[in-house]
Amino acid sequence: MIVSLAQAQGIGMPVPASTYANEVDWLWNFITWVSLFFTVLIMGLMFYFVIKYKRKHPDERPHGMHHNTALELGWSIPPLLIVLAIFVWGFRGFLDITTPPANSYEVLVTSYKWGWSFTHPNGGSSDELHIPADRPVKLVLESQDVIHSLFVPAFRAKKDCVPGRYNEMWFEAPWNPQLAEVNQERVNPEKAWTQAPTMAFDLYCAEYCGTSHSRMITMVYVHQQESFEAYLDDLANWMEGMPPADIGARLYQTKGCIQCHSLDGTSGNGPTFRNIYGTERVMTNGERVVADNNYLRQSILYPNQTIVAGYQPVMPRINLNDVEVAGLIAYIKTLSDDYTGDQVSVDVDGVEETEKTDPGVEATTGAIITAEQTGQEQDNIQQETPPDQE
Amino acid sequence: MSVIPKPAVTDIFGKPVDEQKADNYLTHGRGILSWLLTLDHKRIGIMYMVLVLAAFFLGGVFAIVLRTELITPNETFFADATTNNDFYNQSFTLHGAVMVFMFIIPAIPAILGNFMLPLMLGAKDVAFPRLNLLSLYCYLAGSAFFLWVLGKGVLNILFPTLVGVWGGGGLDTGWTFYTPYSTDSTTAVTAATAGAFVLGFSSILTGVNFIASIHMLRPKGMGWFRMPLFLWALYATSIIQILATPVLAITLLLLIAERTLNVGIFDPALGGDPVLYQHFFWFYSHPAVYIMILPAMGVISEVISVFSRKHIFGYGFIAMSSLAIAILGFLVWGHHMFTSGQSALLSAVFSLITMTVAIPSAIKVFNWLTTMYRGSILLATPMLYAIGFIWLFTIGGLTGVFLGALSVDLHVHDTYFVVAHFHYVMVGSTLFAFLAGMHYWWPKMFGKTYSEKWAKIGFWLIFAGFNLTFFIQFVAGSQGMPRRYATYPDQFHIYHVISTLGSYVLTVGLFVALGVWIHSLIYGRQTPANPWGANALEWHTTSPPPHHNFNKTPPATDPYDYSHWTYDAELDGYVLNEDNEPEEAEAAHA
Amino acid sequence: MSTANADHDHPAHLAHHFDTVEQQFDSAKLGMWVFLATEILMFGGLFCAYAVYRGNHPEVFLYAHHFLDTFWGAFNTVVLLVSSFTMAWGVRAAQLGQKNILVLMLLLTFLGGVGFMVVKAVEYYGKWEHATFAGPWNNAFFNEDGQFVHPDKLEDTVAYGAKKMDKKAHAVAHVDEELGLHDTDAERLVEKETQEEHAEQHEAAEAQDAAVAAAPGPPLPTDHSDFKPAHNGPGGLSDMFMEDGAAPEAFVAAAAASAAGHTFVTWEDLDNRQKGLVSQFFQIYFMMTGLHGLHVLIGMGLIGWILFRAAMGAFSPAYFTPVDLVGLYWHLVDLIWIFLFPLLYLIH
Amino acid sequence: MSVHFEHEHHVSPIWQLAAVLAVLLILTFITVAVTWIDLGGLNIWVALAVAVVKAAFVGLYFMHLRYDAPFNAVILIASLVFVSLFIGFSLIDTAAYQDQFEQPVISSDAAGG
Repeated sequence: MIVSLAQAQGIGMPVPASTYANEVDWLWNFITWVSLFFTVLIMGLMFYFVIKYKRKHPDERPHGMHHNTALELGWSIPPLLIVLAIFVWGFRGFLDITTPPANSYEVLVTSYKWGWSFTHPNGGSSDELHIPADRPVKLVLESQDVIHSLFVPAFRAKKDCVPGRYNEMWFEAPWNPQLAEVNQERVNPEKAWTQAPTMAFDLYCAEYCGTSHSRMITMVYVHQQESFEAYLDDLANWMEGMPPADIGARLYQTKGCIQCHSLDGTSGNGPTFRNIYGTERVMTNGERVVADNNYLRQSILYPNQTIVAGYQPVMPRINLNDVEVAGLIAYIKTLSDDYTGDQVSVDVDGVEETEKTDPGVEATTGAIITAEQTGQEQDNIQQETPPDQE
Repeated sequence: MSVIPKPAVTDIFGKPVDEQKADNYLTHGRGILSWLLTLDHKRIGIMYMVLVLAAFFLGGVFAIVLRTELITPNETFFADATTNNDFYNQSFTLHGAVMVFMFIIPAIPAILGNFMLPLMLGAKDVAFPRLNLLSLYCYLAGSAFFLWVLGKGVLNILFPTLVGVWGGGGLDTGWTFYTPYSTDSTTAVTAATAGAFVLGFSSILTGVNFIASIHMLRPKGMGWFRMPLFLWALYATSIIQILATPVLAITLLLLIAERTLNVGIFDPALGGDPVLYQHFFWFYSHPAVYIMILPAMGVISEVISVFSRKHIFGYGFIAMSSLAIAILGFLVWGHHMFTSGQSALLSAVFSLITMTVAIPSAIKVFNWLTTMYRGSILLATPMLYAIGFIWLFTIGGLTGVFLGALSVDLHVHDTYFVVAHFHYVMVGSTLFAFLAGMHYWWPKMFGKTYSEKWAKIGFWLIFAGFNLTFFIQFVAGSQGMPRRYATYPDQFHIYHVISTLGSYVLTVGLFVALGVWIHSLIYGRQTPANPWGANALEWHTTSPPPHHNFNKTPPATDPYDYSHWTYDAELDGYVLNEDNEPEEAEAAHA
Repeated sequence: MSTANADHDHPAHLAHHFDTVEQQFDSAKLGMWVFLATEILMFGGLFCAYAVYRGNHPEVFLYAHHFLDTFWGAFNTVVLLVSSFTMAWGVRAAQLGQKNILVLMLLLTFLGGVGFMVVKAVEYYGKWEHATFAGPWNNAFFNEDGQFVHPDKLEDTVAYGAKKMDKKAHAVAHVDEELGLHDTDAERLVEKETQEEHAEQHEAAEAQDAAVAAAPGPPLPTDHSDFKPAHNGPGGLSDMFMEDGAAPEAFVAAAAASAAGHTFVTWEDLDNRQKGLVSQFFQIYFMMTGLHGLHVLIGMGLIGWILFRAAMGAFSPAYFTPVDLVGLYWHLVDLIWIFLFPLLYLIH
Repeated sequence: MSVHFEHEHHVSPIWQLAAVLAVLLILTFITVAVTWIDLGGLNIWVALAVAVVKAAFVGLYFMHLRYDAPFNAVILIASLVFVSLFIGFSLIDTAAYQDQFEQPVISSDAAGG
């Protein structure tokens, strides 16, 4: 029976998809059966007594024992032993779940209101978690603002992302062909890895974190080794040869901008991106600023320095390099109704001479890099260069 | 409806009390001030009842709002996602905060405890009547803070420009006020925490009063082990109230300081530790769960024994298990933090102690069952609620074992499994015990009968509605549905639809119960002194009790010995055999 | 049971629900002790916060506690101990019915409370002067001479921090420097606050800060790194009781002595992150002493009340419950200070 | 009644109160003096031990616990036990994850390569 239980999926739980999920499910089922036994016992006795000993006359004087120590011990000690056993199994499972193996593949998880960023050792990052199958994966969790919690039900794995501190979790997803399928939505004929089957699981934020807590959902994709490596290459090099506006369009999706900044003119937690380029913005302090390249760059890199009137300073800082910032600015430009499509690259020197409107705001001393330069910047894509030191 | 002649007030021997002496606490003193300034524990209990039931209504409104929001997987009320989600977040936060701080913690101790504790002791009042009144006003003041928070929130929605005038309203932190979210929230967190702080004082004062009363006011002949078990439960509750609530007070004070004074104890940017807040909070709030459940267990011990007409089984074990739960309850707070990165050693200790708390709870359930064994069971409304309690508490308690087991908890923590679990314990158990107690002591409190038929209909609606609402949430939680989600993936839709429909049934049932009470107050007939044949001292006086509780202090006897009471069909109640209690009989005739 | 009451021998102060005076007295005392337990738990929370913060940042506490004056801390300890003694004597006098002694002792106790609060007020005022006050008023600025400078006089100095700068941004900036991430929010705030003529100075200062943070070895000296705590700045309390000496030079000497064995943390020993956290010591200090001071004030109010009643002759050997209870409360306030004093003033 | 009453309560002699005060003052001096010598990590424990002794004197004599109903002392001790429990558990936990604060993270290493 124990053997069969160990293979079983937890009653009412999703299909287990990590190495330790079976251990959890085994204990889960054990507790379920024990609970069921006691529930049936208690309910059964109760209903039996209610029917059998129904009051027939209001003056009945039933007599019986008032106490019996042997009986008390009899129904205290067996449950105590059962719960102690449950504790021991639970603790052993807990140690397995909380102790990452030494050779784990590491991913840095940055959580923020309201999204995820998964950074791989090669520097590439994404808002979805892609991991290799049959290999322990260790996640190092950090939070930029409040407490979040990374939860993958299929893995039975959950850990809080606590600001100011690095928590760790790990899991290993064995390859299960029955769960794997090709994600048709992302198939790209030029990229072989998009046509390989993956196992896809939901990933939730489980610790309440504010307005869009319930939208802080993403996916875990488990790849076989080959397609995972292809994915990693693509992740690190996807910007190569891409026009900045396209880079920005993709970053808009993957860096979480989409959570708060709409494209259709409606305002969310942040202002819409539609038609903001070149328009005058009113700040909370009454200052009026034209949304030029400098303003946008500053607002992206130092989001809470100046706030447009009517909004809260809630935007997290997002790690972006200069290429990425330039891409986002280029993308925002395309969202203006009067965008003509003739400007592809942003040249910072020209901008500074022609569009600098507010000398008081020294937005940047660094250069915004033109699209032509992007290729040379690929090597240190994740290494941020502080603008002040240039 | 035919006019029934008003039956006379009768004493414990079934003899009519003459009109001159029939003065009761309700008619003793007239005018609003005789209520507002009263030191009478019974009147304070009644005022608590009105206020706490109003709070229950308020919390219930939020419950319906949030369940209705969840009837669709996407935004239900407002097209704009931000508005909609904020609205939902504020609803569940206020639902939790109002229900926990304003309803369920004071429900049984402040209403039934206040009313019954001195009566059960054969005393004239609690030890410190003035503190008792102060506690009521603390409750009122704390509640006023929450109404302010709520009013601000509503007005801000109606007139958005007001936000610029007086800042954010409402509350969106969850009732747990976790930092750093609560530190940065723009809603009225400071006012809400101040409210909870003041409500804490109300709770502390009640605890101080009960401990001193039980220690000092027990009559001769009532040793510690001859007290009714409800008093043991209240005593254990009071220990928690005085030892845990001050920590909540300082926690909230530190949180207010974080928001206003740049104190950084819980703020990682200032070298603090947000997880420390969770230690602080749960050091109070886990024992607070036992503040809710222990008095409930006390009520059930009384009701089960009386309606089985049989001496409670295992008195000593039930009494001591209350104390054991109170003490052990302080040592398990860390089981709320298994996923926070808490040290593995500490997690193991907390898990182990959590497991052991299951044992005193199991002892109580088995003792209640054994009390019913070979009893004479009458399925009156209070007994129905008590049986419902055992049912729901068994489920709530056993699902607690899932949550206490470390590896399993990692999966179900912060999912609907937890939501279902604590609703089974808090609502299923405490609310049912509260309703059991209300129906059990109603004739004593108001001297009026209520409609058994409609009260039972109310019970079945509440019971069915409750299980419909919450049992399905266990399944949703095992599937991985995280809690506090305004929107959710489609695969959870069916669970939420069932749950929401169940909550409507539950609501209808609660209104039926309320209707029964209101009907009873208006049309109810005079009840005898002891309609159920119970023997605790509160039944040794007229219904409702006189201003000074007892015209003559009754001698303390075994509260679970029912052999001296005989059924009187004319009164539809029990009368004391004069032969068996010559002393009391003599006193009554004097 | 209640046979005797209401008829005869029923003292006026015996409430109707008690049978005897003893029962009432014991109930009141029990209730008071239970209440004191809640006070202990409440302060326990603060002590826990203190312990955890100090455990996490011991250097910050070691450094910052030098801004508290041990002499006045000890002085206040003695004041409270003596007032506890007079209170205990007052209870004795009440028990024995010595009305005049009771009034005198209560008066002395009350004056003890006044003395304690006056010293506290002077200490708080010193913190205010040095901009190390509670809350948003805690904004420590240092000039080249290592003296605190009030924010109002900031124009004349090169500030280490920034005028009215958000403490959080400040601390976060330093974290980032530690990690080599270089967020410049804080610097930018500085830029916005100060005018263009200061810009060059600031850039120089920032560059130096950055250099300090980036340097792998010991921090490079900067223009503000020779800061020393000033016990005796303007508005300071005493320069005769401090074992650390009256002047920054003496402090340096003490620091040198510390190299021989004493644990002594100076400004230079703190990294940028820790410097940003120094203000937290004061926040905790004000939380703890503030709540304690509030209790002293409440205790003084209660003593004033029973002093009035005692003068009216309300107490007798048969009825002195309020004196006894207020005494218990006052002793508890004393007890808490007994722990606060070494934890805040005597950090070693 | 009042005659009976006086026997119920302990009246502290003045010499006893004065002696306790003297002890408390001496202990205050000791606790300050101890900071003049360096005992390493021991200093805080010495300071706390002295504080506990002082507190015990205040409790036993000024607050009459020595002569009072024992239950009052039980209340005091219980509250102290729960405070130490609270502080102890919290410290055990926060001390256990000290090394997780402000750690360099993998991405910065990886990005450098």
